[in-house]
Amino acid sequence: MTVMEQRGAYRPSPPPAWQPRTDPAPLLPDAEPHRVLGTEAAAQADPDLLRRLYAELVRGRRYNTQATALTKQGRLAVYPSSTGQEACEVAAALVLEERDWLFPSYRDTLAVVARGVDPVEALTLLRGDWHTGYDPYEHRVAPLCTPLATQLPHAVGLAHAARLKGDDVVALAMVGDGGTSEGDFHEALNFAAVWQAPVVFLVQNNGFAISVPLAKQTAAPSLAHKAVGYGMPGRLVDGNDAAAVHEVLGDAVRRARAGGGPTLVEAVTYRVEAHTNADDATRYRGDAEVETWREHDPIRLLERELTDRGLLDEAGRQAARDAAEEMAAGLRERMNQDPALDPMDLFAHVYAEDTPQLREQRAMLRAELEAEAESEGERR
Amino acid sequence: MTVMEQRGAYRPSPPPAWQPRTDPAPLLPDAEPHRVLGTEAAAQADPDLLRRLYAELVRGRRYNTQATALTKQGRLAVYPSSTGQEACEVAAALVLEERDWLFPSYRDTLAVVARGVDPVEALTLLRGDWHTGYDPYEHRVAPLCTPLATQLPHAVGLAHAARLKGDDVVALAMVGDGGTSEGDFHEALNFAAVWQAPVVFLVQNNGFAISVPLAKQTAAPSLAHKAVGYGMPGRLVDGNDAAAVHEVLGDAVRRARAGGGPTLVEAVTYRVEAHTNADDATRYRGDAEVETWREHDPIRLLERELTDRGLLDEAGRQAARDAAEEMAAGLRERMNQDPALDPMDLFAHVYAEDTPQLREQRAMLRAELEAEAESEGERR
Amino acid sequence: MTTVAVKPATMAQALTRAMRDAMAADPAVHVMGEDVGTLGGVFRVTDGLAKEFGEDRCRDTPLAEAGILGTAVGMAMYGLRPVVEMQFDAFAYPAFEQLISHVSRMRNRTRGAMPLPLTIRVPYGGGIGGVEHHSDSSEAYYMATPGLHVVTPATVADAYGLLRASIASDDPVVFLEPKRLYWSKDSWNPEEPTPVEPIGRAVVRRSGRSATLITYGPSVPVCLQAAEAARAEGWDLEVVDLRSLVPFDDETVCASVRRTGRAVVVHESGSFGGPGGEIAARVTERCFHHLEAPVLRVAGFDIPYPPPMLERHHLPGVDRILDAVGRLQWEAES
Amino acid sequence: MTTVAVKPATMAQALTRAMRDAMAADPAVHVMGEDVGTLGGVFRVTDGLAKEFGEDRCRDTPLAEAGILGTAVGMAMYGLRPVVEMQFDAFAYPAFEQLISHVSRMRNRTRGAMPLPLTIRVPYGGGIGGVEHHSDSSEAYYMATPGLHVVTPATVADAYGLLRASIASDDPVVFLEPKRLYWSKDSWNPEEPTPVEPIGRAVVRRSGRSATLITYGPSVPVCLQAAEAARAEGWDLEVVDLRSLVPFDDETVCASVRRTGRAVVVHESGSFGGPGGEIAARVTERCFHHLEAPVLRVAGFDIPYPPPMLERHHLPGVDRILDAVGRLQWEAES
Ligand SMILES: Cc1ncc(C[n+]2csc(CCOP(=O)(O)OP(=O)(O)O)c2C)c(N)n1
Ligand SMILES: Cc1ncc(C[n+]2csc(CCOP(=O)(O)OP(=O)(O)O)c2C)c(N)n1
Ligand SMILES: [Mg+2]
Ligand SMILES: [Mg+2]
Repeated sequence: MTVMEQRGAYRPSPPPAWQPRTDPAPLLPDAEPHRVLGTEAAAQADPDLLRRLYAELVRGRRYNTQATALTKQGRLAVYPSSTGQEACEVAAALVLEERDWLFPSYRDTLAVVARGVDPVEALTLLRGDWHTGYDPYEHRVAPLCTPLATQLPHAVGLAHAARLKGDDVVALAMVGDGGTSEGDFHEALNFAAVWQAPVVFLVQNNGFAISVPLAKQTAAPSLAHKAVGYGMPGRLVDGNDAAAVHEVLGDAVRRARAGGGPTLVEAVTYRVEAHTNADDATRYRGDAEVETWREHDPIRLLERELTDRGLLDEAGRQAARDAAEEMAAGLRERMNQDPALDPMDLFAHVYAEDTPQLREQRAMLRAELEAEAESEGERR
Repeated sequence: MTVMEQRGAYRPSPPPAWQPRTDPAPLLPDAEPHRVLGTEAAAQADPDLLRRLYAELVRGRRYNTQATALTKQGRLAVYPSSTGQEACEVAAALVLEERDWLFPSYRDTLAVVARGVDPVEALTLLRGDWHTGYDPYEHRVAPLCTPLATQLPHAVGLAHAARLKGDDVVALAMVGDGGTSEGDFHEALNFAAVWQAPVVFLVQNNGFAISVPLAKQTAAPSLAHKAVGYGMPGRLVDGNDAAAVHEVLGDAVRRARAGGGPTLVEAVTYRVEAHTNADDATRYRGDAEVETWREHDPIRLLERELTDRGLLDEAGRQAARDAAEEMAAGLRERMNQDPALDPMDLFAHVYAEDTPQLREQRAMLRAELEAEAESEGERR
Repeated sequence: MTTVAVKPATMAQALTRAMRDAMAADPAVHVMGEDVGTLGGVFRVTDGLAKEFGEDRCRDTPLAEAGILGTAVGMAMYGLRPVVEMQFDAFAYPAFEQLISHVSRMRNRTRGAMPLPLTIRVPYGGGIGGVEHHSDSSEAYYMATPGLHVVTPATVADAYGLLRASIASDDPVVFLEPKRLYWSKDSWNPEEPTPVEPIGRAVVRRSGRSATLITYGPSVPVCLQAAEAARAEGWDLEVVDLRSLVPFDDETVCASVRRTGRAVVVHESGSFGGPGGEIAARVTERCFHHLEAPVLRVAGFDIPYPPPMLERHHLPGVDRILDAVGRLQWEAES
Repeated sequence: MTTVAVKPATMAQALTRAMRDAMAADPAVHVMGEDVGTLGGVFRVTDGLAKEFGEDRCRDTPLAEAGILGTAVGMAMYGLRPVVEMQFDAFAYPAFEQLISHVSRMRNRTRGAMPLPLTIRVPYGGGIGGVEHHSDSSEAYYMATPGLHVVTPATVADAYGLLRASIASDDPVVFLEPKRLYWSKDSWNPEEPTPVEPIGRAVVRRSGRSATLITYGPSVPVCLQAAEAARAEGWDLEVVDLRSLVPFDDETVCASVRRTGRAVVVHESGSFGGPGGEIAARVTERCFHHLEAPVLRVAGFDIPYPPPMLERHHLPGVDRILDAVGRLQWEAES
């Protein structure tokens, strides 16, 4: 007779309130990032989708190089390039319906443009004539967000509000690997899970937060493993495989729309360029690492797949390049024009109505500008 | 020949930077909270430890009821009772070495007292004559922390500093289930894991954050499941089983001390009393739930184990009760004395040295107090 | 006008009523925060709202202030009018980044396309015997953040009127509730609520000719008491209740100071870098030649808020106000 | 005294040198923040420190400002002297709760038992063409928080001296670095660093008799320029560089204003609720009968910091300062 058996009534029972509410197993990501291109799964992928992704990737790459060129010409104050990350940027935009919302981070102008926002308006922030250059309601794209991870709770709140109103709207929010360390990331994911809000969180793990490599950012098996701690599924995907990213995000969006709650997607990718044009990446990483990633370039992967399957020939490639060049030319031309500036705009949108204090300051600036104009007039 | 085989060189390879650095499996908590009392494992437990835990639990319970009584007598401004949670409070204190540090949350005066801090000093905050009533360096107990989860990064920083200095000091930080929702919880755990700091995080999941039940706080399978997202082990323990809590915390402390990094421990317990004496728990929960937990009372569980094993008889029980009564009587007596107050202390510790501004304000208060004393003198 | 028997009501009740009426009038109004639902808030200010309007309209959130304010921003983006409760002044600090970087700027950032009609209720100030972190006066932080309105009632009627106005505002409002006035009573008829006050108008609570006490929130009753006590010294004090720190009612304040020629600003918040500096400076800029003495300040000391047993020495009381009035260079006049 | 050839150095270099010397002198000094290690900081102010002192002494942290400051608190508890870098002013906001609820109060909470010798470096202010959230002037928040010192250099030599003093201080110091002066040069010899300045002393940068410009940080050079330009108008302006906002050097400031009888406070931060209100109010309290005119303020507008292409209209410049000087009621004198 064991000790236990002797004890009669005294049997350990779980603490009464102990009810694991979620089975953790299905929430955990696979050990390897999900891939489609170059695998059996690619055969199932919709050829039209693949071609569309290809065209957008080529355009996206061209957009990145054009924007970087604009910084050299002094037409942009700064540009954080998403070169090498175009698969994530493009898939995030394409996976959404019209009525859905995109919450981009500061690096995601490409996703914003891919969603339909005018490229010049998308670059307004980085040109410096205003902050958000587009009307967020026109394409349902929240302002490009610079304070890292702070846009994530906004996405949760918006998705939650939509659900309360009975609209089947999904919000997709983008954040970097570095951004996952912020408290706002944690709070947003927790609220989303508790409220079962229709949100998809896309973490672009591009290996660096400016100079800080992932190993100094987290000790987790993967960033997707954070999901289980909130009670939502975590998914790991090869972020340079546009078809895979589109598929994983698509599943998450559908799940969210159907009332299944939020998903955390980690896309493993790489920031091929420096942090911004102002950064010197050689201070913290070697060329060799960058080179291994060029091998794994998102355009190259998709091009190979399409070519192998006979879905793309040289004419098709040329057509994509031509479209991209046309976009770039238009962008160049429009960005070379000086934006119209009115200093009085400083006061235009601080409040719905000026406070008496702002009225005084407005009058002061107006007087200054008039005096300036006058003295310039005199000089002429 | 499959599609894959036809493709020759084109084989999917994982994205180059993809190296899962931690095996997630050992980080995940068991499905059921760990228990010792009433199980086979109890036979292995050190009888002296069990008897010591028992004496401390009885004392701890008495301390809780005494402190609550002091609020009714107007001797404490407020008291958040840890009745029902004594196993966690006591084990957290007992598991540490002298050189270790305890980082208590506002509910944890009992742990502070169990660690050796004078009970009156530990209650200073709640009596209202000063904030922290004890010298944190005397027993290496950080100030009782009211802003939830904000003490967790302190524990990480302290443990990290100790390690940098070559001291084998461990920090144990306590937080509630509600506190795990705060951004500071997230940031602290992440820093701890990245730095491999010798910290143990003890979450007392007592089912409520004031009126908010766990289900509105998190959708996670358990709070311990959050650990994997930081790359540290998560452990789940029956928080009313003092032997189990002591064992799990002890393992975590040893692991931390040996350089193995941080651990997250979730102790499932229950707040039997209202949030504080000022709270009315009937507004948000029924008696039935409370009753099921009284069945699972930490003192009762341990008493039964000790009795069954012949380690405790009525004399022993009486001795524990007597010691507890003695502590309570002493506490009552000392708390019934008005604390010595000097209003000039307001300025004593704002800076190492008064600013000129504070010197002026100090002079003003001194003059006011003198005038007050004078006019009182006149009246007499 | 009907003459209904007017029963005394507390400020807390008036605030509850304001939310209730706002929720009834506009389905976009949503209340959220820690313990605001089932419990009705730790001060019971949201009592009954979850019951009447359902959990979706009055929601207990997880315990995370940045998350609360951040999700409220998202809800406002989608057309709701969230009313957020911060449980205590000091527990609003974790939400500062959301407040400063987003709430205060969203309209501006988006050229007016994305206004945020958000009300953030913050119980503030001391005098309730609270332990540390429960009695801060944080209005200086909010005042220094362009894009926010900062409003604080001192009477039961204003509590209703100003909260309705704040919820109706298309701009974010930090609504500061003086904790120690929650249970102050006034003959205010909840069945016939006072009109919604426009934000930005100060009010003269007591007329006087000798000097002006400029104050707000929890210090208004103290100033009124001081004005009564001052009669014994031969001073007839005017008391101006600002009601709104942003926008600031220069007109009412300066009209009073020009009349009296002397002024003292009174608040609980610390003096250095506190609201009083701004107020004294702007009054002086505008009324310099009317001033017989510098505008003085009676405020909390420049120290962390003290423990309950010492708070009475910190808080500006009648004596300290009268001392300041006494320093307004009366000899200079004669 | 030796006469070494003095080469021009930038403020950024002086700051780096101050940290280097402090780290060499005291093994307790640890530098931490985002990108401060391998990269040397986005402004290169920590350049070379990780290399010289190792990663343990100059550490790249995860990207989480509350975590950075919160762990620094714990490190200070254990006897270290952390020097924390916040990457930009606006990115210090997530750390506000740690700053207000712990950093500023720990000494007070523990009756002096647990002081926190912490330096928090915050690059602040505009004029560098930064996009939103990169040009805030957040000093008003810090000034309103008792328990903190708030220090800001305007010259290369002060950058060194004041940072050394801040790191040596047993109290927490918010050390505000004017971004647009990082590359300002001065003949400062890094091999023979200027003495460590005590915190809390303002300095007269230019003597004058007509009026006093009270200023600090990025606005000091602008005020000196304005003083030069004012000569053409017949004004001889004195310029006081505060160097430390907390503690505030009433003595130096008031001595100057009593001499000149007129004053303008100049800063980039917004006017309403900004530092200027406090400064004007306290100067007026102390110098009322010496004042020929109210103390005026020239400050940033009360708006969110504007986009780069419009920032010049926001920042207080020479003309705006001279306009204010012109409003100092000169007729009243004659
Ligand atoms: C709250 C906050 N802290 C710091 C910064 C400064 N900063 C801008 S980008 C960046 C790195 C971001 O890294 P990650 O999140 O990985 O995004 P990535 O740049 O790789 O796209 C930092 C530290 C910021 N924008 N916001
Ligand atoms: C940052 C912060 N927000 C809010 C509060 C107010 N508050 C005090 S205790 C409490 C509930 C805490 O719940 P939990 O963390 O589960 O600890 P427990 O009370 O159950 O021990 C709240 C909301 C606080 N102290 N700090
Ligand atoms: Mg990154
Ligand atoms: Mg709890």
